[in-house]
Formats: sequence, C-alpha cells, structure tokens
Amino acid sequence: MREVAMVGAGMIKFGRYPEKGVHELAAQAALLALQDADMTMKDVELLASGNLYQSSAMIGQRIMKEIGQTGIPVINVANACATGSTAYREAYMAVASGAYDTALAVGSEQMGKMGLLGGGGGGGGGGISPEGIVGSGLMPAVFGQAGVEHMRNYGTTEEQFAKIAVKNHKHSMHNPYSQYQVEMSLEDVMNARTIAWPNTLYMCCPTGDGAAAAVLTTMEKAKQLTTEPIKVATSTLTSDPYTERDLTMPDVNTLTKNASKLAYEDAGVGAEDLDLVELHDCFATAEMLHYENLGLCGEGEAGKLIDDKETYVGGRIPVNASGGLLSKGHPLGATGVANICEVYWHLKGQAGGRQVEGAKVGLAHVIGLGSACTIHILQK
Amino acid sequence: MREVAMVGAGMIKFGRYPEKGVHELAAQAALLALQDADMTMKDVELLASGNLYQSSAMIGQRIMKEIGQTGIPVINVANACATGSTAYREAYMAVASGAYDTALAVGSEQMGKMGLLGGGGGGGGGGISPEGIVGSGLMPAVFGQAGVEHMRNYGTTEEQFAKIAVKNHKHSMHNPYSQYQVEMSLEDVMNARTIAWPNTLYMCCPTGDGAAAAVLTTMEKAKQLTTEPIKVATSTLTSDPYTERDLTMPDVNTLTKNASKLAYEDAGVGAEDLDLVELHDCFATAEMLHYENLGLCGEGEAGKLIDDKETYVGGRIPVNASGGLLSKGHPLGATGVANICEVYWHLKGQAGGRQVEGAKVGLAHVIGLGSACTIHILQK
Amino acid sequence: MAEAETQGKQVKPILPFLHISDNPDEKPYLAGSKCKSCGATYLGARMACSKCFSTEPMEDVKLSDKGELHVFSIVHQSAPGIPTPYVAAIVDLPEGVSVRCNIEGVEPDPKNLKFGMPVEMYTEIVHTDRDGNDIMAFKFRPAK
Amino acid sequence: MAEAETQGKQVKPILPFLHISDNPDEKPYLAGSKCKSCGATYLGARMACSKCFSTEPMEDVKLSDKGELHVFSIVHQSAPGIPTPYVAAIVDLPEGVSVRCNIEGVEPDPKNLKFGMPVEMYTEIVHTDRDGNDIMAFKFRPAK
Ligand SMILES: [Zn+2]
Ligand SMILES: [Zn+2]
Repeated sequence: MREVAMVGAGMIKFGRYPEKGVHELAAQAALLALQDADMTMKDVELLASGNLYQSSAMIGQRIMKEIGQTGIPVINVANACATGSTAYREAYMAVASGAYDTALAVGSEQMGKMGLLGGGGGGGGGGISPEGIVGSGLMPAVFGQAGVEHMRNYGTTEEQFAKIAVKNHKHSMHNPYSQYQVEMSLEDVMNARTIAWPNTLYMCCPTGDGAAAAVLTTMEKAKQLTTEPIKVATSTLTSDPYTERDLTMPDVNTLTKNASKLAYEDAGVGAEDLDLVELHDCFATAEMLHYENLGLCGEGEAGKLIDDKETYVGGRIPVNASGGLLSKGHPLGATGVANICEVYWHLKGQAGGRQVEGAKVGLAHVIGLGSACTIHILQK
Repeated sequence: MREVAMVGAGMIKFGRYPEKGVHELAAQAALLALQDADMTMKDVELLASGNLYQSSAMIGQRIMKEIGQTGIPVINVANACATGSTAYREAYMAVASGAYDTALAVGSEQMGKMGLLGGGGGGGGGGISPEGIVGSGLMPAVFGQAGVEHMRNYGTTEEQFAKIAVKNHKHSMHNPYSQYQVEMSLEDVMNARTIAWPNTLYMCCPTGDGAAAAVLTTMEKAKQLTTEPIKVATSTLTSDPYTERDLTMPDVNTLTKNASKLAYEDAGVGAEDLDLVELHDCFATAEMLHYENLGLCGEGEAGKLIDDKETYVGGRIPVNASGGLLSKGHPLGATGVANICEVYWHLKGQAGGRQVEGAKVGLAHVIGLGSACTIHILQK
Repeated sequence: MAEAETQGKQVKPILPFLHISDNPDEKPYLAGSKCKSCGATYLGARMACSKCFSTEPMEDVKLSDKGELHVFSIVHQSAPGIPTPYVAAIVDLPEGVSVRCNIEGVEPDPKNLKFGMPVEMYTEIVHTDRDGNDIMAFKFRPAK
Repeated sequence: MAEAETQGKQVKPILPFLHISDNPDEKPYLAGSKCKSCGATYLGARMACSKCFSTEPMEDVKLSDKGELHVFSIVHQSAPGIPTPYVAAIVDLPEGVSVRCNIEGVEPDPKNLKFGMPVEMYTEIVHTDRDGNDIMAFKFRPAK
C-alpha cells in the first residue's frame, strides 16, 4: 500500500436547495475540489460517489455528465451516515493499492423533509409500523438512550450534554459553510423543547442538503504539487462486532472504540498527538460518548472535558471547530467528506476565523447506524 | 497488486421469494459460498454487498447479523445492473491491494413487480412523467433501439435476434438455478407479443428475486486450499466516455468495447483464448451487440455468429451456457455475481449438464445503464 | 380475540418474535433462539450464530417476561402520525437478551424511571389491520 | 394558452430544455449549449464541458427543429398508465445533438419508418397540472 495525500477539498454551504438536482450539488463540490487541486476530470482516474437516499440513482456517473466524461471507473456507495466517508475510503484505497494515481471522492445528499426521523422503524406485522409502540428505532431515541447510558454509568448531567451544543453553535459563527450560525446560551439550549430526552432541539442536528468533495493522489505526485502535502495517515472502516446488547441497542461505543484503536495503530499516531477532531455529533449526547471512544479523555471523564472547555477552539483538543453537525447540518452522504475537508483546511491553515493554530494532525470520525464507523487521520 | 483467486461460489435459484427479506436471500448465498470455500465469516476480512433497490438499507451489515458479526469493514455499493459485479470488484480490489487476504462479495435483489420497467423515466416539469410522451428512457425501448441500430448498420434481422433467445432458453434446460427452464422454438419466440420492437416477450429477461456470493483470496492462500485455483485475471470497470449521441441514447457499445479492450490487456488474454462467456443479455438484442463489443467476432458479423450456432454450448465460443438473463432472470444486484459464479463452475468442472468441456478461461460481462460496465476474466 | 378467530380472523404479532400460541390459555411470549455451540441467545431467529458462526440449527427458547430497565429516552417528537411522548426503553432479560420496548404505566418523565428497576411484559391489541386481523404488541410496565 | 396566462396560469415545458418564450409569436425550441473551447454541443445545460472539461460558461444555442431519424423502437409495453404502442425514437439534429422523442403522424409500425428520414419538431399541450398550468411537450413527425 502506497502513501496517499489529499490535494483538494471542495464543499458547498449546507442548506436547502430544492430547485437543484442532487447531482448538481455534487458536481459543484467536485469542481471546487478539482479547482483547489488545480486539476480537471482529465486527471481523475477513479470516482467514488456517496449518496444515501438516492444511492441507486447513479449519482457518480451523473456528476461526470455535468463536468467531464472520461470513461473511468465509478463506484456508488452507501453506508448510512458513513456514506460519504466510505466514498472517501474508496478513493483512498484506489490510490493506496497502486491501481490508480488520482481519485475523486464526492459526497452529496438532498434530505427533503426526511431528516433523521426517516429510515428506521422497519416493517411490522399486518401493515402497521412498530415505531412508538414497541420502543423506537429512530435516531433521536437511539442517541437519547446512548446518552442516558452514559448518565447511568458516570452520572453525566443534562447540563453537560447541553454544554456540547453551546460549544458547537459558538464554533459555527466562524464557519461560512454552516447551515446555521447562531450563538446560543446554555439556557437557550436547555430551555428548547425536548426531542428525545436528554436532547433538546438545539442538541439535534438540523436537516439540510449539501455536498463535499476531495481529491486524493499519491504522496509522490502531491509533493510535485505542493510543498506542504497533507498525508492521509489512515482510512479505517469498521462494522458492528457481536456484542450482547447491540442486537437491540445499536452499540455506538464498541464500534467507534474498535475503529479508533485500529486507526491509531495504522496511522502510528495516538489521541495525544491530535490537534483537532471533527467527530459525529448527530446529537449532543453522541459527542460526549465519542470523547471517550476516541480516547480524547479517559472513561467517564467526558463530562469534565466539556466542563473544562477543553474541546473549544483554544482548548487542549478542539472538537468540531466547524460547528459540527449540530450547526452545519447533516446531509447524510455529504457529511463524511465534509468533515475530512474541515480537517484538511485546518492543516492547510485555511480555516479562517475558526482556525486551530498550528494544527498538524487531525482526525475525522463518522458513525452510521446499522452500522459503519470510519476514522480518517490527516497529517501535515 | 497481488494475484487474486476465487475459492468459493454460492447462489440460490432465482425466482420469487416474497415471504423472505432480501438480506436473508443474501445471507443464504453467502453461507453457500463460504461453505464452498470451506470457510466461515471468521475467515472473511472485508464484505462487499451489492443491492440496487435497497442500496441504502445496509444489506451488507444485515447479512452479518444473520451469519456472523466480526466488526470487519462492510461496503454497500450500487451501480445499476452492474451492482453485483461492482461488489465483486470491491472484494477483488481489497485482496489485490494487499490490505486484506480474504473478502466476500454478495449480490442480492428483490425485484417485487418492478422489473426493468422500473427506474428510468425521470422527473419532468409540472409533475408529469415524460415517459412515452417524449420518447422513452425505459430499458426495453433503449435496448430495442440499440438492436435497431445494429439492423441499420449491418442489416441484422428480427429472426437473428430471436435465435439468440432460442439458444439461451435451450441452455437453461440444464441450469437448476435458472428461474425459467423452458425450451422454445424460433416460432414460439417470434410469435410472442412484442414488448419493444424487435424484442418479444421471450427476448426480454424476466423479473425475479435472487442472490449470489463469491469468496476471493490471495493466490497464495488459494494454492493451500486447492490444487486447481481459479485466478481472477482481471476485474475491469468502466463508465461512459463522452460520445456525441450517448448523452441521449445510452451508448452500450463504446462502454463495453472500452472495457473489453482494458480487460484483455490487463488479463493478458485475448477473445480467441476464451472458452466461454457469460454476457449481459438483458434483451436478445443486447447479446447480439456484445458479440462484437467483446470481440467474439468482427464488426457486423454477430448475425452470422448466431446463424452458425457458434455461441451454443458445443460451438466455437459458448455464450450464456447458464441460459443467460433471458432464462435465469435478472435480480439486478445479484446478476453480476451470479454470472461470475457460472464461469467459476465451468472452470471447476461443476456445471453439470451445461458444462463447457475443458473450459480453462471464461469471461463474465455486465453492463448497467447510466452507466457502468464490468468485465471479469477467470482463468484455471 | 376468540371471536375474531371464529370469523377466520387472526391475532397477529406486531413483530415476528412475539409468539402467539393457538391455545388461548397460553400467554404470548418473546421467542428467542440459543446457539447450541456457544450459548449466545438471540431475539427471534438467526441463520447462523452471529457470535461463533455455528450453522447448527439453534434451540428455540421462551424468553422471560420479567426483566430490568437498562436505559430509556423520553421521545417527544417522532415520525409523522406517531403519538408522543412515550418512553423508549431497552430492557435486559435474564437470558442475556435485550429488548427494545415502550414502558407503560408511568408518566413519561425521567423521574419516574430508575435504572435497573424491575419491569414485566404484557400484551395488548394495538390495531386492526385491513383484513380485520387484530395486531398484538408487547409492552413493559413496572413489575408489581 | 394565452387565456391560461391571463389567469396567472402558465405554459410549462415537460423537460427543462424545451424553451418557451414569453412572446407568444415566438415558436418554442429545444435549447442547447455549446462549449466555447471545443464546440461540443449539449441538449440543455452543463456545468462544464463533458468532452474537454472547460468550465467557461457555454454559449446558448437554439437547436434546429428539423432533423433525421437515427433509430427507433416500437414500444408495446411500458410503465403502468403509459398508453402504448408508440414510436420511441432517437433523432439527430444538425448541430451534432441527438434527442430522444416520440415520432407521431405515422402508425407505430416499423414499415412506416425509414432510417435517415427527415423529421420535424412540433409542440403540443399534453397535460394540465394540479395548479392549472398547461404542460407542453415536443414531438417529431415526418417532415412535410
Ligand atoms: Zn454460537
Ligand atoms: Zn468543450
């Protein structure tokens, strides 16, 4: 396996684009990433497209019809919320394997009015959905419960979860790509209506459309293009191992713990080496769990980590400098590529008002239920 | 890139399984392939799942919940009719890259009543579908037109197209995995009702559910498992290059011609070395075109090839010994893996009454519109 | 229920692993399967053991109707048409199986729910389908 | 058509590249775009040139309403609710663009269609949408 470098990032502001086709959003992000890499489709040898709700609609090929058709292999992937990062991994593997020199990954999604209440539920007997009658398979409940498990284990409080949302909304003020840029007080967050306890409205990611893209190439080529190439130190993907309770209660913890262990090993980097983390805060409760799952603090210490504001930009280990999904929105297929772009911009010193100064190593984490977890570590 | 071998094949009889979940069909095929390879999920390091209509339903992970959860990377792919073969290619790349020793590819589909009339069409203005008002984007028309283009260029006749269906239905009589096993005369085929001229009902693949799976591993490991390892000599994937008319009329020819050129180069094998071919006969007209696209005969000679019965089992170059999609059915995500399994069984001498004697090199071809073409060449 | 049956109508489970006997005197129960090789127990059926990969047919087991509350959430917004609020909980059964369920019989407020509290399963007809069949669901409530 | 407009209702194209002018005297036409770098011409718009990758904004072109029949199929079975049979054709326009369309004005039988025969475009209102807008489609017929 060869060393792989990221040489281009592109993203459109997340939001609502009902008048556009999702392949147009995707093509726009792709053009931005290619431009950033000073390339065109002519230079691209493989295209991987991630889109969830329209995963069967050949979005990858439709992107090429918009911006350049060269006959290269195109792969359309789907992996729940990790769809975009799985596409990124396809591009990574294409280059790392030695089969292709340059690959383009594009993540896109048009959410319509579905949001995270869509999917889940599942078929019941006799044409009635079991949703809300025998519990809940929907994301808000699942991540509510996951947070409550942390409360049970460590005495974590509602206020601590809310503080995470306060931080991310504050960070978003400096991110022009974020769907929402609204600063909120702890009271604003805690007094908002509850969606699924302990998460209130502002502790849940909003629905939106979006697209993001990345250009990957060999380290050798990257060195010809730039004096400061960004290395993709690992591209790790895991699924659920067998665990007793997982068969009923999606085990977001084991999945991420396994992935981070593998990723740190593969990258030869530890949690202590990270300068910033973009992690999957689909709900405020999720971010709390992942502090520990990613080893940013010890088991049971996540509440203290946010109390001490260590995960703010300027703190010991800034998390979701972008504003996170809580502010940016979460267009499923786009998210995984977008959070890698964010890390890339910090390492390139291009993150504007939210820049983590001197960032040299960053981690991007995504988890999709059902389940898939990706971790990418970029390194200057 | 390392040499890759196929060491297990599994497939369920294509047909209707309305009472089952598609992940159950997929898991059944996966178990059969693992059994064939004398392995369990414990030995598998990466799983690639191909399913089109339920591409966002995490079928790959659901297969593992049914047969063994080990936390390995799972990738769900979609690529129109080439969905299954794209999953196979994922498994191939995983092993060839050196990253994984053993990978499992599973293709599955539950077609319901959709068939090839589903999809296509596309959104028009004002909430009305343009289908049938401004032409047709549906498969039967597209492949009708592609056949008519061959008539225009070479004077090919309706009867010659029909002869292809006669051959494939005859072949199916020896394939227990085929959804239909009904021998038909030229009159039966030609007198059936027209679906989209020049294809009649029996010249169109039927709708059905199905699943197929394959186990790939390093050549090194394969040699420990068997004295006659089957090498995957190439796994080639292409998309549409720019051609003038393709933007309106899907160019099924250029796509396949490019893929076969690349595949023969990569495998170091020519069309003249092939002992059998499983190609994408979604319609009888399609098989005719692909005779030339794959170089089984010269340009314009495809009509003569079927007139001379050269593509029958026992002929110079047997095509679709399985009965092809015309008899087997075409569960979109399953097809691409199933036709590789068929080639595998011939090379292993396990194809029963339809066995191509002494087969040493075989090619499996799939084309999905929109567009993706895969070619796999297996070699004993 | 007995009436519906006499008319050719049936009582059907909301999820396949809720076992309803033909014998009206037998209480419905959650059906599990237990791997003969490693003992891992599953809610409903599996084609092979997810833990040890054994393909030997599993043993059918009748799961306990008593368990304890592991965790929960109070859901205030759900999919369109789903009445809220409700308690969405995970209950651990003594066989080593967890089950996703609603907790009824308490106001849906965190203060009414204690981690580890004993709960018991009961069933209820929640719906009549298009063909007139009664749909039976299982729920949990604080154990008496 | 003019009436519908007075009532605030509109004539809308069935596909975005059918251009309908505000001026009722101007005939609707198929709109294309032409790459300024390589001359490749597209039906409708493209973000960049599919052939040469140029991102320079393309030139709008009005495509000819006369072309020739490249190939066709006679469709006897289509999606539910679509009337059959019809001629599903590919027509080549002189600008180097092909267009998918129905051929009207002939019985849908292969013997009535000749490869390369001249055809011409016309438009027709085929539907009125929920808001009362007329939906205009383009069709081709043998050229007079
Ligand atoms: Zn077991
Ligand atoms: Zn151009």
